[in-house]
Amino acid sequence: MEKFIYLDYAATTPVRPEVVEAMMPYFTEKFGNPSSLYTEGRNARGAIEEARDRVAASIGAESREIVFTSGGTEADNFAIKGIAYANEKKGNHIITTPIEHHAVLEPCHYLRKRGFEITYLPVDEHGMVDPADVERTITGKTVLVSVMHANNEVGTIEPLSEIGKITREKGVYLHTDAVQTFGHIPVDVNELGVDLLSISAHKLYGPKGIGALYIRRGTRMEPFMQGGSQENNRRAGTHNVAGIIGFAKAVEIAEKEMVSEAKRLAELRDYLIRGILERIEDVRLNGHPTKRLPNNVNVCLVGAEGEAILLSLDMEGISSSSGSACTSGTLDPSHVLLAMGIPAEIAHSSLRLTLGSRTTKEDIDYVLDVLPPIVKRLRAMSPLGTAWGRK
Amino acid sequence: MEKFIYLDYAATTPVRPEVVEAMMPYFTEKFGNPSSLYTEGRNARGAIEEARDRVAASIGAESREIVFTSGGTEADNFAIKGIAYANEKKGNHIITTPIEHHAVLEPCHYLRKRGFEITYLPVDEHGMVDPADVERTITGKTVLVSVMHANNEVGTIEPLSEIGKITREKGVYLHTDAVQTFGHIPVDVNELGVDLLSISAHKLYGPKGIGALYIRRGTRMEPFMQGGSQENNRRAGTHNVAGIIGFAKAVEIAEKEMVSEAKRLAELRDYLIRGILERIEDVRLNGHPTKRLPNNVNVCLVGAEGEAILLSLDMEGISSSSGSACTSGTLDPSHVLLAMGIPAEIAHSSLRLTLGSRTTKEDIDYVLDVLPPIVKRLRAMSPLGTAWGRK
Amino acid sequence: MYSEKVMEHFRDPRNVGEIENPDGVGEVGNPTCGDMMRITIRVRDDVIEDIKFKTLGCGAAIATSSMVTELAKGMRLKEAEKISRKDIADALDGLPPQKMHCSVLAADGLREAIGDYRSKNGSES
Amino acid sequence: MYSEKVMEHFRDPRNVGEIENPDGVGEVGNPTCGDMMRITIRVRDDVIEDIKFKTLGCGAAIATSSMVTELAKGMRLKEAEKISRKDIADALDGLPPQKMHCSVLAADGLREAIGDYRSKNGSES
Ligand SMILES: Cc1ncc(COP(=O)(O)O)c(C=O)c1O
Ligand SMILES: Cc1ncc(COP(=O)(O)O)c(C=O)c1O
Repeated sequence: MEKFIYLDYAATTPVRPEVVEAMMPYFTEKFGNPSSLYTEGRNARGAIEEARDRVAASIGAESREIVFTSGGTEADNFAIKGIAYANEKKGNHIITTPIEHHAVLEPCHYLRKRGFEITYLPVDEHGMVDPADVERTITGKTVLVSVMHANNEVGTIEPLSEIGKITREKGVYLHTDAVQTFGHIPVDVNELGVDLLSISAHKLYGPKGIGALYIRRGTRMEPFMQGGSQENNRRAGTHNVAGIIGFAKAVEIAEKEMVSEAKRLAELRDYLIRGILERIEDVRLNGHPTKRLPNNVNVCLVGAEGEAILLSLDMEGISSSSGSACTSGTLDPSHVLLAMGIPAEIAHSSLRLTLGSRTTKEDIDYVLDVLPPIVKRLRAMSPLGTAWGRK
Repeated sequence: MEKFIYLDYAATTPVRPEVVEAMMPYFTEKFGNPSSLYTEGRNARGAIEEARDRVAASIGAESREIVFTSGGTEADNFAIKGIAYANEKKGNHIITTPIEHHAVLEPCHYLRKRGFEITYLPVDEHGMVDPADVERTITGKTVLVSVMHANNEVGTIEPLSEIGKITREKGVYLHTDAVQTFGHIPVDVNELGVDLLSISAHKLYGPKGIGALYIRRGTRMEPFMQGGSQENNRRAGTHNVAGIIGFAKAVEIAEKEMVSEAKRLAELRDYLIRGILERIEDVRLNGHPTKRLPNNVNVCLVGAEGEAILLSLDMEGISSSSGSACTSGTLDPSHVLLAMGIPAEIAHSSLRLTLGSRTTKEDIDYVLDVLPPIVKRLRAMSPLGTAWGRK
Repeated sequence: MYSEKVMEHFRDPRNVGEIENPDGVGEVGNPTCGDMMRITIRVRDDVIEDIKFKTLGCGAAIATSSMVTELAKGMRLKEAEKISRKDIADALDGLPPQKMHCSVLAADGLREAIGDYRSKNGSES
Repeated sequence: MYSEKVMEHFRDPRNVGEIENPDGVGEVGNPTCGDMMRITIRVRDDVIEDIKFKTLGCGAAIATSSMVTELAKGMRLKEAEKISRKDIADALDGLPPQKMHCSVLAADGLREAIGDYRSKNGSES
């Protein structure tokens, strides 16, 4: 059999067999529409309400504060636009960071064209936001602060609780994109002090196309998806019942395994980082050295280009990701790396390896065997060699 | 075994076993993110592009004109808001009908609060739009006409081709909500002359939570879901790969069976309608007598209340739907029936039975046995009896 | 959605019908709203000796009608008058929020019937 | 995304390296954009006798570099100069639309190298 070492768990995860099993009955037998009044509809409704209870409890929320969406992107769009439009009379100022996922950045960018003002908080070289900057930036016109819980590229975990204290004091809504943390490290809406929180099932071994937005009770919000009266009139559209059931099952398993799995992965992560730093010259670790997701490794392999590294790894059966321009579909390398002050020529050499349930120490050893010669070959092919990478 | 006769196929359908089977590998094995560059990502991408080809071909569209969404509701929101905002400079006038699904009505209602003018075309007693009214209503400020292909409550099929000729001549975009027709009767974007067309998988034995919007090449559109660069920057969010694959499989089967199944269902439909009219007094058939969906029966059982009928049928193992206020979650009965000129007191007595793949003649006979005594009992319990129902 | 109790009263409503020559009649609701109820009572010594209803309406309307007659039967008028929408809903193990108006109908119907009896008999509460 | 041909050239690029004492050198791109290429040629009787490249860049950049050297090797300068971005892409069985700029780099690199040779040797095309 060909080698297949998946190290892109931050992009998406395989659905767990138990999750698929939980979903199955809802395709063919229990296929009722939860909005229908007869037995099959009521059964489907009962099932999604149980799922809602499970998801809510896992983040310390009340069930009615959970609205199911088609994924993290919808949750982010819903949060940003929903707050902005519903609170226009109060103000038109939104504070966010330059390292957010595009699902937050693009709605903000869009709102700017529609008369909103967006402030991007600075981040340090590790991609960390300073809560003091949040405090300083809030004005009487600020309606929303949106800071992600952990960054999807470099894994840095942001000081949400501190930010939450400030936004509460100032009476400004706080949204966090917890797509990368939920199911992997503890997420509690009250500890974080957030009013809105986005999550997505396919990042925690659930199905793609289902997610949720937590909306704190009393939050002034406008719906994003309009139509039928589903989700208490907050999100229209026939419920993706099987998806919701699968999401809840994934949450149930994640809760059980989170602590031990985070520990296991953090050890493998550190082993991988150490190995790369030892075996390859001119490497830069991106993201915070300690306040980072347990499964995230992100390095710049200076003097090689990210997509070329990725393709070379793929040829060896390893799946990875890069922030080079060539992988982003634009001409610029990762906006996250640039915001952290990394020069473009170095950002192009970034490689992200994210670990997960199937990752073993043998996999990491294999990567450590295979990666150095790849980098060496690409550097040798470069007109610059490695010379320019050196200080 | 208890009886289970599902007659609410217009609300949702069971997923076909072949569809579930086609989806299965995309949960656990072929779980790659189609946006990823390595082998697993490319394979997933290849699979969804094949699915896109299939869906596109089935409505006479080009593949790149299909954008996958989370369902019919998103497709409708996307179409209405996407056209409105992108063409604001041209005009602020939208034409639609009062019998659209809420997924069209609510976005229009919302846009009205944001400075758009909405004209609702009249419909006749069968729920039919007159194309001449479209022609008469278009002004220099009209940017969009949205008329559904067939109505989900009463099954009336609208004269889209005629409307399409008019909108083309006048250079106005035409959207149709084909959620109820796609997979059941022929849908061809060129024959209909539409620029945008909404479809949803769960109405044709595919999974819930996946749909698509057809967008004619060259149409000036704004994205609805913003974020990553998926779907050619037209719809952000990680692809629901399994859902898309299931959708395409459902389309494949529907194409094969459509002609014979439509014929089979139309016969059962007419048999059911005749049976009800023969066995129950004071019944009114709602919707067009001939230009109606092959699987739709909608009647007012004057003098009985819809939810009570629905619950009584459910107690006999029959799933149905009603346009009574009590089932709509509001105080008013079906907006569709009211728009057709049916008085509220009669609209409250509506019952919809929609047939599908598992429906047999025996089922219909059972309904015809069970329904008359239910109506009789409810009428006997009413303080009005049936007296007021009579002219 | 509905509790088992509601469904039981919907399936098998108590006291359906009309009392001939009733001592009091209450009629509330109208068909345009989809809900209509007619309660007839027979009163002996300020006690509701018999009570019957006819209702056009949804499951909750029928169940609350049935429940209100069951609650009121044998009660003194003074107490029967105090039956609240919450009493009815509670007796049915709760009603979905959007259905609470149906239980108003039932309470109102009973109160109207008692009022009608009083106005005919000149007694005041 | 990439054709088999692109992957083959990426996996096993032809003519990697640098000619010592080359007759012409072309350097295009810059590391800030992520793509950089250096082509060296040896010319004999107006024919590209040998050609080598070094490239820093993505899969397409490396494959197009490799392909341009393969196409140009043994060609008269006049013809080599005419190698277009489309020629290179076609020879690779196509490139994804967003990658077309990489094949520009390769064509430009070759043209620069030929120009460099000409300017040193005073010959004009
Ligand atoms: C931080 C973050 N936010 C949002 C998203 C978008 O979520 P989804 O893929 O469910 O649309 C992702 C992943 O794609 C993510 O990593
Ligand atoms: C005519 C019509 N439009 C739109 C929708 C909404 O589609 P979905 O349930 O996929 O959101 C439906 C069904 O619910 C429908 O019948």
